[in-house]
Amino acid sequence: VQMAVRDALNTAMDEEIERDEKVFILGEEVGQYNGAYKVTKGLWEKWGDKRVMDTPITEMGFAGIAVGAAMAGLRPVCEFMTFNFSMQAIDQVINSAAKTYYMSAGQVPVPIVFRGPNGAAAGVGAQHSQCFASWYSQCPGLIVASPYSSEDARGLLKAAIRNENPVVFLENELMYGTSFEVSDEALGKDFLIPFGKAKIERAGSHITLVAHSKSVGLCLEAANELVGQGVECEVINLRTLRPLDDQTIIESVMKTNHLVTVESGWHHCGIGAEVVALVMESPAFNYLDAPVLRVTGADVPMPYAKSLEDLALPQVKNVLTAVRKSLNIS
Amino acid sequence: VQMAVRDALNTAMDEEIERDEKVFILGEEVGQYNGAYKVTKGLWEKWGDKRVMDTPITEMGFAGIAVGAAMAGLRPVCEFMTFNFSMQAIDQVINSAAKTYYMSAGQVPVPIVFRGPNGAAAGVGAQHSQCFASWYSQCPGLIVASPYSSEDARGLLKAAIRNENPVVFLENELMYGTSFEVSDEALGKDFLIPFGKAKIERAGSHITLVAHSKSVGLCLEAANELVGQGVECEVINLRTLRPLDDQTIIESVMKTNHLVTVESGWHHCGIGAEVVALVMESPAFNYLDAPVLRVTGADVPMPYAKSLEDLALPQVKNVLTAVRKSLNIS
Amino acid sequence: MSTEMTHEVVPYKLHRLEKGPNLQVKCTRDEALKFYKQMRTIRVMETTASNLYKSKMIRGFCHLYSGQEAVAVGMEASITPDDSIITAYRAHGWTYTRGVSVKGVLSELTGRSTGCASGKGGSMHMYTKNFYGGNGIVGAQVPLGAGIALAHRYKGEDSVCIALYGDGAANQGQLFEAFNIAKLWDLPAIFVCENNGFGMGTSAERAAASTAYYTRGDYVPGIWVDGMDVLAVKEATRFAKDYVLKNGPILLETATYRYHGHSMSDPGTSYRSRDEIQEVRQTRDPIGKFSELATAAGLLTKEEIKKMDDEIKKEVAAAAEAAKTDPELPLEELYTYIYKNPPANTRVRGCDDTVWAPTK
Amino acid sequence: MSTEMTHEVVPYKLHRLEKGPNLQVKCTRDEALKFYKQMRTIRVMETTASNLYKSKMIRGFCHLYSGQEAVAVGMEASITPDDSIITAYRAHGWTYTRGVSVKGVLSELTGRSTGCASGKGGSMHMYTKNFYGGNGIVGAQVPLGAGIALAHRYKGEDSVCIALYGDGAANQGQLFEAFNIAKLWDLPAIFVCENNGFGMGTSAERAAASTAYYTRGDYVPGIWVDGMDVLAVKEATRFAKDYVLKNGPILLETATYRYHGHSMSDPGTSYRSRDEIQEVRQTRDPIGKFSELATAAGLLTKEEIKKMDDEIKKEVAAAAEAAKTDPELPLEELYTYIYKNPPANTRVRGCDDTVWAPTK
Ligand SMILES: Cc1ncc(C[n+]2csc(CCOP(=O)(O)OP(=O)(O)O)c2C)c(N)n1
Ligand SMILES: Cc1ncc(C[n+]2csc(CCOP(=O)(O)OP(=O)(O)O)c2C)c(N)n1
Ligand SMILES: [Mg+2]
Ligand SMILES: [Mg+2]
Repeated sequence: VQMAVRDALNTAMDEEIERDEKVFILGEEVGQYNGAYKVTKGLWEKWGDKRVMDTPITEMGFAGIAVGAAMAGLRPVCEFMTFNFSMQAIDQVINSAAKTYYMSAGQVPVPIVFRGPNGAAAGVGAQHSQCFASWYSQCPGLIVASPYSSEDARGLLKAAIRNENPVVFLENELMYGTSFEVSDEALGKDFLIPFGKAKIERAGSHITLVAHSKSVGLCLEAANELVGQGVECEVINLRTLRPLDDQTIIESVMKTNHLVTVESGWHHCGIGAEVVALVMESPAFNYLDAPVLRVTGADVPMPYAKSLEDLALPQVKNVLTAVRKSLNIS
Repeated sequence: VQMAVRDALNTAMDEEIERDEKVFILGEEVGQYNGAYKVTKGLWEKWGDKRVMDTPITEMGFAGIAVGAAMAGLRPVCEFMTFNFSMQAIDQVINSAAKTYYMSAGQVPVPIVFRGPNGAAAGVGAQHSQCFASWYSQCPGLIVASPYSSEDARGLLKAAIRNENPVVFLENELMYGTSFEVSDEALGKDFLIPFGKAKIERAGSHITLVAHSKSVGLCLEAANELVGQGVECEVINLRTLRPLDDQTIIESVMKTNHLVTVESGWHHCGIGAEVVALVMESPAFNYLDAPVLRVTGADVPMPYAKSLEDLALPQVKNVLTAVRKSLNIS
Repeated sequence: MSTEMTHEVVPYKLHRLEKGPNLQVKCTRDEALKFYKQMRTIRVMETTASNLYKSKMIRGFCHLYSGQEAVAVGMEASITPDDSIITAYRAHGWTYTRGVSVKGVLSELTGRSTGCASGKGGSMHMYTKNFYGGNGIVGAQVPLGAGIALAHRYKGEDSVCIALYGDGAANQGQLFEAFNIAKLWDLPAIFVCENNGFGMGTSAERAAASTAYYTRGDYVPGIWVDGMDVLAVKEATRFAKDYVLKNGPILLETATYRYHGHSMSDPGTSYRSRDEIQEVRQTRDPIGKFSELATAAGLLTKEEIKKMDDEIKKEVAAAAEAAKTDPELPLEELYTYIYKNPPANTRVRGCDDTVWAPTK
Repeated sequence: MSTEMTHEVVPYKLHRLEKGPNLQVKCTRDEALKFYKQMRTIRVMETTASNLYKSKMIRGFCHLYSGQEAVAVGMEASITPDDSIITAYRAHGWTYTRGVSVKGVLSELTGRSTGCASGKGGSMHMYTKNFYGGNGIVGAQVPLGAGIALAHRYKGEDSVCIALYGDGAANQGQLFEAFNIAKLWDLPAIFVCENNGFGMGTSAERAAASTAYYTRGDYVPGIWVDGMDVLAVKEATRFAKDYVLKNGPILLETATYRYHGHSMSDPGTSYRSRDEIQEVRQTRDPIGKFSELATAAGLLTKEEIKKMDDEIKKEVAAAAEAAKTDPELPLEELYTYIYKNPPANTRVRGCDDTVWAPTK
């Protein structure tokens, strides 16, 4: 069947609320308003105030409350209306959620999910368009997931809610309405995608494209275009940014000898940089026939105007440029 | 003359307060208490309440006030007692300070310096030991400086205070008491170090070591040890993390054909990763005789116990290991 | 025709104040003309923005100010261009009263180079002299405003800063941090809660344990004022400016209402009834009420009003036309204004490593 | 010997409460023995920590609780082990009253594997059952505490959470966010401001526009209580626990004092006089005052007290000895407890790429 990413997330939460009475959702407008982007639609009506809690616009406060509840044994799903606003609460995510299990030498686990849309939406300007993939994935103690498809969304979110650790779950607003074919297996109530395992979305032998979230789609589009040129791309959907599945990347590069990374965040200390560095430090280095190239968001705050915004975000043509440069074709 | 890093910072601020009446310092304990780490010692006594303002323990509030004052034409130097606490205020740094000049298409510049100790001190545990080098340097609109020596500290801080843009200035508590020989030139009231220019602390032909802050010292120590083995290291002190001086790195690598990066922050999407990626994308890639290796903080929250803490932070022996691996010597 | 009227406002509520603003507020004919014109212009501009949004000329968020016009117009009436203002993303009205033309606002909304931020800012991020935005982060503008007030005092100016926030924002912790510092340092800051009853889909009561926003500064004195009455707002602002220059911060709560949804994508009717909106429009509308008052007092005639309405319509329509057809910035401007005075040879990286653009 | 005494406490100050805790507080002999012993143990433990710090056995920060003992001991007396507590970095006393042995505390301070966090946490980060730290970020523990209170209510337990913070922390915005949500949701949270007069080198007056901390919750009722009187604290806590289970949050301000500097590196005498400290020690010391009271009432004898003092000294000395000599964790434990239940083959990267350690 076809399922939109929004519904994949919604059903995952619905089922996990049903499965474990410790699971609840909190955040701004998640309840009576059905979510700013309707991801939690119907859940408040179905489950009521105890399991779906509307909060005031006070991210530090409600994120802290969610973390405290997790320390005390509940399993909160804390929605940030967008991850841009998670900056207000980032100390609670990093210092309270990620580090406490270690500081307490295992006495205080913090099973919590922080989720919401990450990165650029459309026409929302510089303060509402930042990608936090690299910041969060830098921090040990956190698991960071970044789904692309509906299957990813369902399997990773269910896994996140059942995990014993704090999980940062980076969605993409522009993907909420996108539908994907979903397998029967993925519709199962216990469909879990393991963290730290990337998915090869498309096998290929000439070049490896590594991406996460919406950028996986760019890679697949580019791959389709390149077929005409006789180029077979292998497209890797990272799914998890921490832990990163270095094995899958390395094996692919040893096969294709070429690598391009694609992400919509800024390049500087981005996910692409980490992928480049891990490949460098791996046996794959000697298999590289060309330098790894990064496709990323432009190094600017996000402008509002459409034409500039388009230019600030990676497009299929940037992927094509990088692939052609790597393969030295035109 | 010899000068401690603390005094270099202190004299830089003192002189800039004198030079420009728009310059003032604010932060927790910066005034009457002379600074938690005595970096602002004597300044309140000399300049009074108008130029040196003690604030309550409310980072978001006073950082926001500082940014507002900068927007309205002042030149605040905003001290975070440590950068760990800047997480409370990071939204004001990123969304208000870094992005406003762009969002306003040049109408509202934000000349402000955020400074304070960054990274691990000694025995202060997981919540007080984080390195924010890669987070801040990811964001366009910010300049990020990370001095190593007293000369760096003076010249970069004075340049930061005179700059028209928001500057994140990452000091290191463990270096405050360290003295360096300082040139006459560096004692001049107008001694400014330009951003985006790295310093070759030590020339060498066999391998390039790139570092910032305290890690530069590790590299120099390692370089000294390696001389005995006939290895001449070129040690690059980055000084600025945004903009990064790619040219100096690239040229060095083209000469030495080997590169190791050293930093005390976590590896994942760290400064080392960015250096690796930029070298990959540069002409230097073809000059690499071995993969670039990263020396970084261990991938753990910082433990308190001394022996574990030592192991969590890069030491000279890690640099030696990486250099030897790169050069394939033992 | 009369040249002045006196109007009795709905009583203020006072917090930690012995004495408040005057209940009797005078208004001259010139003022009446100005207030009406400004309020009506904002209203028509916002309706036009709504239409531009529906025709997909405006993208992303678009938060309209309709219903709240009396706050911006009344406050501006008691300050000077040397005083400063900062507000949140619901910024169109304020941008206009601060001196940006309707065209400057609408073109910004459509992302044109002729917009007041050249199309880089958009709906939420507009600026002009002594107007510091347009901030998209709920609450962040309040410490910023305190900092702008600090700058006025630091430079020895007799100016104040007005920092505006919503009822939803009123619970944000950084406000309380700013209040505390502003009070400790006696900053000339007027903190203004524009209480329009809702933060997105959440009513004030569901978000705040105390909805007496004018008291939420605790040790900061506060005034509740009828935010649908331009004269009450004007008088309260006069009082507040005088007060803060002498005593440090004050807090105003302006009771108002927003007619549209939170942003254009919100129909705005799932959390309140159409009747509620209709009733406010009929009984409390700031423009309707003011024009009744002014015509009844013989300050303005119906014909004058009609004439103004026609002129405004024309002006806004012309601005909308320009906003539709003016060009966006040339693409190379993506890379400009990231840093002020960047070194001459600075290059900015684009989306792949073949793009390194000059900047300025 | 008597078996019970009644003590009249310094009057509480009430905020938004009709009725407060009792002014007359009873104390049995068993309680007296326990309170004295606990307070004295904390005092001796902290003095010992101070010495261990000076001999460089303790590193980094070390925030001592001496002077504030009556708060921890008094509060514990009115709650059960099923209730929860969270505090800031000044955590040694609380860790002890929550049930960790002196050795567990001191060994944590010296970073030993026998410490209550195996040496991973250190002075600021101690934990045990229903004790959630030891948080190093000023103010962060307050929303966490509200969340723990939420968990109690969610699980249908009749337990409360006490969240403690200092006078310096009292200005942090996230407290006000937590107060608001706690009040909206009627959470069983007791928010406690331990007002010891200073946040580092800054006196309460220099940091807060209002130092009436018991009123700073605004719509949250509050009580000022003499924090140097263990019985006053006990009674106020009894009242508060009862109150919050029925009505939602309450705020207590406990007026207390810290004898040492902020942390061991602060001599603590640049921002206050030695005389001031001396005077508090002589006139308000919680242990001195309580033992006078208890001996005067015939609840305890001087000899008993002397005997307890000797025993405590011995216990703490033995603990200190262990804290000096117990081993630190083996090095491979650097890599453990990052994640709960990591996949079997997980490896953690060390400081260079030749180190990939197993974890659990
Ligand atoms: C920190 C932060 N959290 C959440 C949002 C999303 N958001 C934008 S406006 C808004 C509602 C604000 O309501 P209010 O303060 O009453 O202002 P109004 O929209 O009524 O003018 C929310 C939740 C945001 N922009 N910033
Ligand atoms: C967010 C944050 N800012 C600053 C600090 C540094 N700091 C640690 S304790 C402290 C003083 C706190 O004073 P108070 O709340 O009164 O507690 P007390 O130390 O008196 O127990 C400061 C400024 C910190 N740990 N966290
Ligand atoms: Mg509102
Ligand atoms: Mg204190």
